[in-house]
Amino acid sequence: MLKAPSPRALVLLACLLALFVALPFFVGPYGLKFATRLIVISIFVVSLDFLLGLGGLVSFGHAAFFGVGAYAVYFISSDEGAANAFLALGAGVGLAAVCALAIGAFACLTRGFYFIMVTLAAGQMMFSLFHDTDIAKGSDGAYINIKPDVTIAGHTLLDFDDRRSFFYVCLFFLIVALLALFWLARTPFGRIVQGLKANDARLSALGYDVYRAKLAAFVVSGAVAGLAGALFACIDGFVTPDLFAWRQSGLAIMMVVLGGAGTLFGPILGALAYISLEEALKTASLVGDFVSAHWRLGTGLTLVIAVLLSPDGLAGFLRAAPRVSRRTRAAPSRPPAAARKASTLATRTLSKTFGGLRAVDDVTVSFAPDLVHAIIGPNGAGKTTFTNLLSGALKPSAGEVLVDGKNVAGMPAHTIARRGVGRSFQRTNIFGAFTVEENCRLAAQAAHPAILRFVDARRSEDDATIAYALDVVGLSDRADALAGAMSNGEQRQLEIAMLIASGGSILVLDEPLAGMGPEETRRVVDLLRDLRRNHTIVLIEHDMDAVFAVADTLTVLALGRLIAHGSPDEVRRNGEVISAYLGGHAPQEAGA
Amino acid sequence: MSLILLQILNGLQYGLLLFLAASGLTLVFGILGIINLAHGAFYMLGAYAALTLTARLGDIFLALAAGIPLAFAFGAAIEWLFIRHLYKRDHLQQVLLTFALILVFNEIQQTVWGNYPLSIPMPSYLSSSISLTADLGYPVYRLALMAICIVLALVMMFVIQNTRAGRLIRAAESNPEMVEALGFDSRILFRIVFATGAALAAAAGILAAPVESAYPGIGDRVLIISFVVVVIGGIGSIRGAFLGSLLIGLADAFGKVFVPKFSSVLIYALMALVLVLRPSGLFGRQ
Amino acid sequence: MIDRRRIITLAGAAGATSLAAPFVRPSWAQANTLKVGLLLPYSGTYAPLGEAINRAMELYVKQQGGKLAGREIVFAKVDDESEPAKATENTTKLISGEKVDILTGTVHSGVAMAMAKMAKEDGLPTLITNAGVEAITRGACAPNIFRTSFGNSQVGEATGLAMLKAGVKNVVTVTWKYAAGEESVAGFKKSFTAGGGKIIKDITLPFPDVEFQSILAEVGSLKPDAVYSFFAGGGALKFIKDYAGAKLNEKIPLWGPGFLTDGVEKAAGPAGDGVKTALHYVESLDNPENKKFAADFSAAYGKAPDVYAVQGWDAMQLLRIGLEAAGGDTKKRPEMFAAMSKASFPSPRGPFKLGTSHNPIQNFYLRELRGGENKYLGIAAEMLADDTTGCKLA
Amino acid sequence: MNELLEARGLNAYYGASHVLRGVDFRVGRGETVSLLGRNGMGKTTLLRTLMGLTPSKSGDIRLGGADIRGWRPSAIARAGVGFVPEGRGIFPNLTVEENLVFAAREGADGRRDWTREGIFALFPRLAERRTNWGNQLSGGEQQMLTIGRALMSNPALLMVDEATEGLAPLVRDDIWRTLKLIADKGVAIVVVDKNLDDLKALCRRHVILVKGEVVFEGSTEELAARDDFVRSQLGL
Repeated sequence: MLKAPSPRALVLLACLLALFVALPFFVGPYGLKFATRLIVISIFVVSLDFLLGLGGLVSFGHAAFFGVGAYAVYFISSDEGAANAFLALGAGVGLAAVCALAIGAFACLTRGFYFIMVTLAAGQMMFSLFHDTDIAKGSDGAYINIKPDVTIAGHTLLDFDDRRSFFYVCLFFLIVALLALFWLARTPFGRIVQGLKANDARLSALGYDVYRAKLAAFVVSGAVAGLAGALFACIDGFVTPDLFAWRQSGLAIMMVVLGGAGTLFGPILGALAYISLEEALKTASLVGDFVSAHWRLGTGLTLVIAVLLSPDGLAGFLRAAPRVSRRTRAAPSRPPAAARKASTLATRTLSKTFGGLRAVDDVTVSFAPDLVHAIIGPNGAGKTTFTNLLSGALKPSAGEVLVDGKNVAGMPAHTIARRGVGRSFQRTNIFGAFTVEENCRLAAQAAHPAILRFVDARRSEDDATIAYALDVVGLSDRADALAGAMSNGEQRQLEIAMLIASGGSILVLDEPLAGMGPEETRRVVDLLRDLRRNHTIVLIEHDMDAVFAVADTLTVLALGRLIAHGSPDEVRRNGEVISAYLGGHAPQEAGA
Repeated sequence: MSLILLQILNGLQYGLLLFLAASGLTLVFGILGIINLAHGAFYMLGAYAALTLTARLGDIFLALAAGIPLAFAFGAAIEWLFIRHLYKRDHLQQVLLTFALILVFNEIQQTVWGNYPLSIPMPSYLSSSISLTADLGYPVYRLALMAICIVLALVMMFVIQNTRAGRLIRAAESNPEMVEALGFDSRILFRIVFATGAALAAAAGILAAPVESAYPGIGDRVLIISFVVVVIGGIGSIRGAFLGSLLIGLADAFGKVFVPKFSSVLIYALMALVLVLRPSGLFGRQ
Repeated sequence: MIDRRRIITLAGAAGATSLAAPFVRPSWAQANTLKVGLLLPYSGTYAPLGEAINRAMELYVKQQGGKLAGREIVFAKVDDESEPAKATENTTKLISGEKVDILTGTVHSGVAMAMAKMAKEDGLPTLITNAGVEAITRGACAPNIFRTSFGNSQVGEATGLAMLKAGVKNVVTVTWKYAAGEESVAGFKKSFTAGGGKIIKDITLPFPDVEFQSILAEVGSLKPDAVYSFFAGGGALKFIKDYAGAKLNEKIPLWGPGFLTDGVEKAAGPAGDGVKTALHYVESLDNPENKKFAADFSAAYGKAPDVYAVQGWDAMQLLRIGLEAAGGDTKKRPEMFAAMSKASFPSPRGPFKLGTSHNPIQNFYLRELRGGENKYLGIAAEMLADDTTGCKLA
Repeated sequence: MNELLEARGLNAYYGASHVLRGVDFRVGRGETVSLLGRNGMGKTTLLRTLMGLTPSKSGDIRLGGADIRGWRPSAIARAGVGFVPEGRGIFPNLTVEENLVFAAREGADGRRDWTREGIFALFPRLAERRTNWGNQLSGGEQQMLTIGRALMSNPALLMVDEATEGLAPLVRDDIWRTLKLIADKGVAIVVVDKNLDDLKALCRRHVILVKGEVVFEGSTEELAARDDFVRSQLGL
């Protein structure tokens, strides 16, 4: 999660701010314009960092929104008189947001490298649109002859043609953009965006619509980039299709990484460093003719050295030492009063085929409320596929999944999660970059899984939920630990805590005991017994001792088919089960 | 009708050349996990090296024979100097470093060879054209180029499928640490793979040089299109790169003639279509 | 031992210094010097053009003893990288950073558009030394902006006249889909169709795509009398070679504005033999100015001059006329601009004068590439003026 | 000396946490040793450190007398250590047969005890699936393949980390039987597992790690004799 900048970083930022505020008084017009451009580029890279550094979505076509923002000012300006500045900037933001919505609607369907490529392609298409067609004067660019201003009743209050006031306008917007994005990162929405980077599968399983979350982040980031573009157009009143070119996007990514991705302020340092370095190396009077003639070499080598020396970017040098804080919190013994979302889970003739393989074959089973139901079976029996069907991670080929009697088959995972089905994964699945508490907060927030929430309105309620969840699994004293650095067992406990915090009342747990020692196993078994009071638990587990210790019913799958279902005693005596699976391992009944 | 046949030929020829460039990119990306923006620069250096080497050795094929080992050594050196520090780092830092390498390579090109477009002579025995239609000839060199690309593609696929080196490469693609634990030095393996990628890009540049000439910025376009090919084919898949290249080549050839207005966005549209139908590319693993 | 901390400190110091660069600029301007700003591509594809322009300008000033109208000339150079997105910034660097008295450049049309806008706002005497984008001497013309090169359509128009003269009737045009290409083709069409020629098809491909095979197949199937093509630099070279490779050159002559062959004469080799172009300059032009210019330029740089060098050379000639009229004082702009507008002088390219919109009125020559050299074939169009549509100067 | 592998005073860190604290650990030629301990006590880290996959801060590791600390894992593998990692690590895009052939090499001492056919004899299931891709195998088959693959390099020492985790009971039994067969052929084995009973049956010596330190080392009999201590340390 985004941390507040360290004291050192704050001092540096304050110095920079002071420097920039004072700058117009002691530099010439070129220096002022240079600084203005620097600030505008800073807004652009900060917007990219929100998407790339916080959301983990690497957009290689971000210049498209910058370019569209710039062209919006061109569209709104006329040669008759100055356009309204608010209108012009608003048009930049608006048009960029619309474009981001359109491009993002497609790009957000993809992930990873494919996302990079789709955004790159989108940027190139925008470039072609403006370069090859006449919508805005084509390849050689277009003029904005009269820059926007703010005129009220004949009085020009602010004229973008005035270099100094325009400089302050840009500086103002940089500060606003930075603070706004900082604030946004710490709202429920921002938490979800950062969850995207940390673990989007988990986010979906908590009930968030990952696609919408990505799209929202994409639009927010695109809109801010549009603002930067609109300001850029006002610097000189010249817009060109090259603003869209992939190199601009590449440069922006480079500045973000150079400065330190995921810090929001770091990219500003990156932009400052890169642009100044290039400028300095090109200035013959400063570095001599030889160096200035080969400035690319100098810039390239400097960047290489920068990458090798500082993996975390320039901001990495300003990081605060990690603080270990141990808060103790009052552990409530009672669960927060929350309406139980669902009780019964059932399937009807559920099937899933992969190619020719019937991984789950015509399974009809019902899991009654407030019991622990264990699903066992040999490897390859289709157990994990079955859980994936229950949670919506996979769509069934045929049949129904019923939550309280309503068929949810075919619904996306997050919708099923919202109906109260929480699941854990075979491989532990948490937000490694978040603290334990932040993990749970993101889970608790999922009780109201809207993406665009900017106020922690239910903060105290969530606090109580989190405290309860952590207490139940025994992680209360680990609330501030970084989840990714905890042991495997603790991570499993955390995962269950998240399910509880998210309000899931039907818990589907895929091998929660895998990799746990006997003591941890016992703790989790006790936990499951405890949870049974007000949760329906479906459990896949190989640890037969634990299964027989905790399960109220057993469901046995083999080769995708249901071969037995009933109480542990019934199943234990089932000959088919013994030959297929248990062998000599079924614990004997006491005294027998 | 003959126009269509011609365009098929043109598309295949362009696609095969693309394959040579893209196969190296997909190998490096698939196995080392490195997003190598400098891949196009290797192509560019290949084209310029072809110039110098043909001047020295007299024939483009001798230049190819000399250029491939040179490029391999150069790639190995780049890996040793820079790339090996990036394996455990974020993709973004790879982007940053390889972007910086583009700047450096461009400067080297400008300093060593200058900025005038330069021509690389075709071997005289291949410089004629055969007549395909009454009005149109097809340069023999291009046909030879296709043949060489096909041979190289077959050799590559054979190596990957049937040899020890190929098994090693496939194994490293899924689990490099395990390859190391089984007694193979992954440092050397990675260096070889990166150098192979560089050599493939340079080979493409050398072979293309007599028809393409050498001029600044020649690598940029190849880079972007190669990435599109890698995505269409599926990351790390040589077969995918082959199919993707041919698809792009054909789409480009037909697009320019039949939908000239949209030819610049056609390959991206094709990529989008493939990603909608198969989100991990044609041969990519989920 | 250099430890990591030390490196970081050093890097920090270097960073701080570079931060200051745009703000602190050593100024050496003395009272009598006149600073001429050169906004030119010194890197990338267009760098050879920038270099030629730069060299001719320096050579001219050197021959004048380093002075024009009594003012000592110093040059301030900025590499525009042919990058329009940075163009206004780079122009400002010359205007307000270097505080040049005269602005000159550039090659890339998009960059020139940005440069012209800044120049128009500032009123600084400005000489366009190559970019042919029409707007600069049409809709966006200005009293302080002068062009010593050409207008895109002007060259196309001249080529069209030459092709009519050669008896060409049916033509296919091929160019990149960008403004320079479209303007060139438009100029060509204007004169060619007016003279009874017929355009069979306009083929464009995305800039800067150089995969020509498929469009060549199409050209072959269309069977025109000739092809009019506008390409430049590496793209032009590849087009010429591919055109010959497809054996099209044997049946369908390749025509175009001179940029098709300029700079790639040698590289094109036998493939270029027979390509006919029209341009406002040819190396072998037989006039005293050109003979002297070619000899001096070759002596200075070991290389024959080209059209770009001539454009740079004439920019200095024009500047000298303006400066002399103003007595060396660039503040006396009306006098300076009036003299420059009316200027008429012998140039290596033949007689040179400016039209009302400050675009040259000049001869265009028909040339044929053969054996790595553009041979002079005759005059394609005599003292051809460009359209002044939209320009309110008079 | 008859020690095959001997580590002394091994210290290793995972980030800031001190995971191995002065661990002494030895394996004799052909010996079977179990490594016990609760989760997070450093068992996997110890194996990975011995294999060279995780760096050690200080200490001494000798393999057949040679100092191998700081060697690359590949060099240690070639010197005769086979590794079966937690989570199996098979190559999904190689066939069963390719997975095996891939690893084939003669042992550091020149032995060639294990061949493809030998592995197929050991695991008939794998022979049936020899042309299947690695990712088409069930968990148990994957585990067999990993063990078989490690054997193909004819190691003198086989280190097996959680080989039975996540497997059905019948398959587990199969794995234990096979490990016994392998041990009978003279290959030294180190096993990390949670099943005390199975470990007692297979191994002659047992080591318990608690918070990165060795708290117990002894024979099966000694282990049985200190049952209460062992159970408390393992949390049984």
